[in-house]
Amino acid sequence: MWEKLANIDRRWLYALMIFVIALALIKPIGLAIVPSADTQKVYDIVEQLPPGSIVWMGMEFSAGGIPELMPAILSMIRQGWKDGRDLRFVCAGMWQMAGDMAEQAFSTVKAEFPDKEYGVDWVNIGYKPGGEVLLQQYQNSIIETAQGVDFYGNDLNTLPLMKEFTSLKQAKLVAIFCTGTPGEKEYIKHVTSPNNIPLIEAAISVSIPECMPLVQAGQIKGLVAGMKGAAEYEVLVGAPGSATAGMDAQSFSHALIIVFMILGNIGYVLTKNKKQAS
Amino acid sequence: MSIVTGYSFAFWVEILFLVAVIVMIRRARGGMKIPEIYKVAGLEAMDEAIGRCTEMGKPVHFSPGIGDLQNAQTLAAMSILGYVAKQCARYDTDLIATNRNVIVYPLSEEIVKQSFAEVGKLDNFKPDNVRWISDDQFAYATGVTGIMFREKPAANILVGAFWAESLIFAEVGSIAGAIQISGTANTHQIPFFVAACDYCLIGEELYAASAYLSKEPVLLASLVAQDWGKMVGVVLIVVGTVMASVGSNALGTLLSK
Amino acid sequence: MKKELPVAITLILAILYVLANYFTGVAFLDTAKNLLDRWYLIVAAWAVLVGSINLTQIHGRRISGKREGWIFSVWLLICLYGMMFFGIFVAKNASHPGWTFMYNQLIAPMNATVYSTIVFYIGSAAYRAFRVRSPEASVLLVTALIMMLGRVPLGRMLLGGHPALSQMADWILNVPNSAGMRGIQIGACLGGVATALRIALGIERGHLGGTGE
Amino acid sequence: MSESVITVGNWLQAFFTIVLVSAVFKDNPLYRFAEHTYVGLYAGYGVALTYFNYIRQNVTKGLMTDGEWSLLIPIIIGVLIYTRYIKSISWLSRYTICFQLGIGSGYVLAKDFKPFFVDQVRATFLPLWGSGDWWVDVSNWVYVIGTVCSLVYFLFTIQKKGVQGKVSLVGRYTMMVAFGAAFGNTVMARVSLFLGRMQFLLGDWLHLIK
Repeated sequence: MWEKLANIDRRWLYALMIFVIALALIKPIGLAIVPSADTQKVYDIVEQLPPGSIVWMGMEFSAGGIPELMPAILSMIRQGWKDGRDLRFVCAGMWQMAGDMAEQAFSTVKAEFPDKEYGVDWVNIGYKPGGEVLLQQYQNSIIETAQGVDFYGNDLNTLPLMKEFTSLKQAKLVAIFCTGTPGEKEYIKHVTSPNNIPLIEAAISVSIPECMPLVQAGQIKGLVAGMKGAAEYEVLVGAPGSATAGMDAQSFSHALIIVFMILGNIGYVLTKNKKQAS
Repeated sequence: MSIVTGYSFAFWVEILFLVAVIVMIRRARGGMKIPEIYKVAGLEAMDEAIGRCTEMGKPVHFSPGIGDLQNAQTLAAMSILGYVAKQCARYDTDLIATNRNVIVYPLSEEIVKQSFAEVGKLDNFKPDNVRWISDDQFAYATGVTGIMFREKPAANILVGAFWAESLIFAEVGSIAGAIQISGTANTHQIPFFVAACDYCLIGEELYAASAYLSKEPVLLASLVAQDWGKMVGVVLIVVGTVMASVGSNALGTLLSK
Repeated sequence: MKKELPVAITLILAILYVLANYFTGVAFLDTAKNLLDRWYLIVAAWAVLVGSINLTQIHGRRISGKREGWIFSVWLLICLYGMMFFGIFVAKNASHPGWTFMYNQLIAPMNATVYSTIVFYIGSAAYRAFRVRSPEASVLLVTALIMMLGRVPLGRMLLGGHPALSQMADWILNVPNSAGMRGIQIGACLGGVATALRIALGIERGHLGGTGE
Repeated sequence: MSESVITVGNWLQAFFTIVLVSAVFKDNPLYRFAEHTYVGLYAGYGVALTYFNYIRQNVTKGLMTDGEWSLLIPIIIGVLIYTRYIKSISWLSRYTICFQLGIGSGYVLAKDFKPFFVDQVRATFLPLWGSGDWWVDVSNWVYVIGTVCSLVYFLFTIQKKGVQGKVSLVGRYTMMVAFGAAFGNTVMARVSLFLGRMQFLLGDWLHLIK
């Protein structure tokens, strides 16, 4: 009997893992999520911007970063647009899928804010080749650097927002969403430190340890740390979404592994005692 | 001509260290007595694992990780491969060596072939057993998974630079019932090897392996120099910490010169 | 020509590379460094077919010997050469829609899926390995438990809203974990440097092999 | 992309996702099919991508347009690797390997020592008293002792007896704490990855979640 607990077929664990994760995604119960100081700072910074401010969004990631970063982007747009705060967003990126990511984010949130209009409330410049050199050039002229067109092929000169926003230096806030290099270090070096623009970031969990020194040094003003941070952000904005559901899945799967570890140890100890007794 | 700012201290200390290695190697060639080296459990088990494969008539699987030749761990893995190949050749056991990098693959083939030749068994060398699987990390992992499932090696030797695929290799190997010996200096992956393998060479033990296995005085001598390096590290830390505690950052400044 | 010259080349390149990285202000060394960095990649790029040739040899022999599963080998070679020729002669660049479809709908998701299967293996490894077998294994077990609980809302819930577990997890990660990893890192660095030196000096030379002589 | 292309793409993704995950339960012919597809496709993809980014660039831009003849040197060194298929001149392939080994070992010698030895040592210079916060002092003691002991653990030429044995035992335990912590900490990142795939299956493919 006890030997069994110490040697449960690993496939039970695997099957249960799929089951609990699917269940948590389909029917999230919303375990209490308490925002950490870093996420709260991101929320406060966005909250304190005067209505109508222009925010630069750097989409520095590819499809693999979606589960952890997309919820943070959605929350930020929602926060910027709710209660007539009317922040305006300009998105671009050094990563090839930057345009697709921005498109995915705005097409999702747009459904909740029918009066928001492309070209007036947001612009998606998309990916442009050139790496970190781009960040320098965007400060001289955005339209020239982007070779005149946005992600969809529209002439940038025809978009009202771009008439007002000609240089990256005019941004009131830079918000970036990163999975690696190029990412925060390039922005700090070329954009936010020289021009004294506040920088906030959402990063995947794996790169958090690397970001922490930059946060401590004040180079990053606020950090949404991985899926956990994204879930906290969703809670702050009052729109629980995939990260909140994801955190339930995280809790469940962690609990499942812990239960198996405990069962294994019970089995191990009892089997050992029995052997010693006999 | 000047040293890049912030690198002077590092440069001179490294030069001292390299000179120490060379001096020790020369003295070893001249017949100096080498102190006894402590037993590294994973290395002691290497022969046992290969022996088990021989008894069971099953192959050994060897992976040098996914790093390229700019990674010192790959270089260390190559010298361990030489030893494993020789043992396999001696006992007529098949050795499946899989690779990810297109430059590391011909190098591994060369080393395996050379080892078979050295023990006079070149005819037993099977070119099909040194394989390039894929340069994509996870395609490589699926390929190794397939080998574990279908060719059922009784020993799984994973030494070199590993990233996230480490746990796939080690768990699939454990499911296949292989004795597993792993080793890496990628600190983020050591925990998974420690948990999932029978033996794990931690960090520097990986580099000590070729010396330990070959018992060649020249290689053992360089371990002696490495020990001096670590002692210097310990002394620096102790002095630097005491100085920091009394409020002086002089040593820290020196190190960042 | 056969052995000594390659060893000499290895040593010269290594020395040049070290000097170019440590010293500044010499135009020749700067040029050399940039050139060598670039050449390293170009050399590897032109050797790229070695992998496909090996796959073709191994799977070709499986097919001609009609070995078990040879039909899979046929399929692998179709995929390999199909993708290669499609890329080079039809798509001609990485922005071709057919090419991006193959990447986004097949290769990238397969990569992500295999990567994600680690979640299962991390679970079964934890179950199997983290037992109170020895004091050492118990230490592993306890720290892993604290970490896993401290990282998710569950840990806070278990303590009735108190953040002790998550604080403990942060401390373990930043102090003992970081200290242990640093000790390993310092030792491994010395080992790596010494290994590189032996290779550069030609003391370890298994790679020179015996073929062709 | 048209609707039908997206649908085909989603079904292909779903198929391969399920099949590749199935291997964790048991090897099966479908997994074997997926494995060979993945390996085959990626090999072809890698060659074509290298062709786009290097081989074609080197020839059309580097050699023909810019007349940068020095490029011939790495090209020839790279191509020499193929001599390994011709027995009489196979020794020439050593030049490719030795070239890569030269730069590779040079890279380790030039780039590893400062960040992984000197900087790590320097970052351990932590004040052991007088910070004003007793908890910070305790943490610094733990940090310094942990680092020193795990370093001592790796001394190869001194037998682990007496004081040295005790010190390296402390080192060994510090490392075990480190491993347990790193292991537990990674679970979250790995679950996130699988969540991504599940969100695809349940959302984009089956439309069970938003």
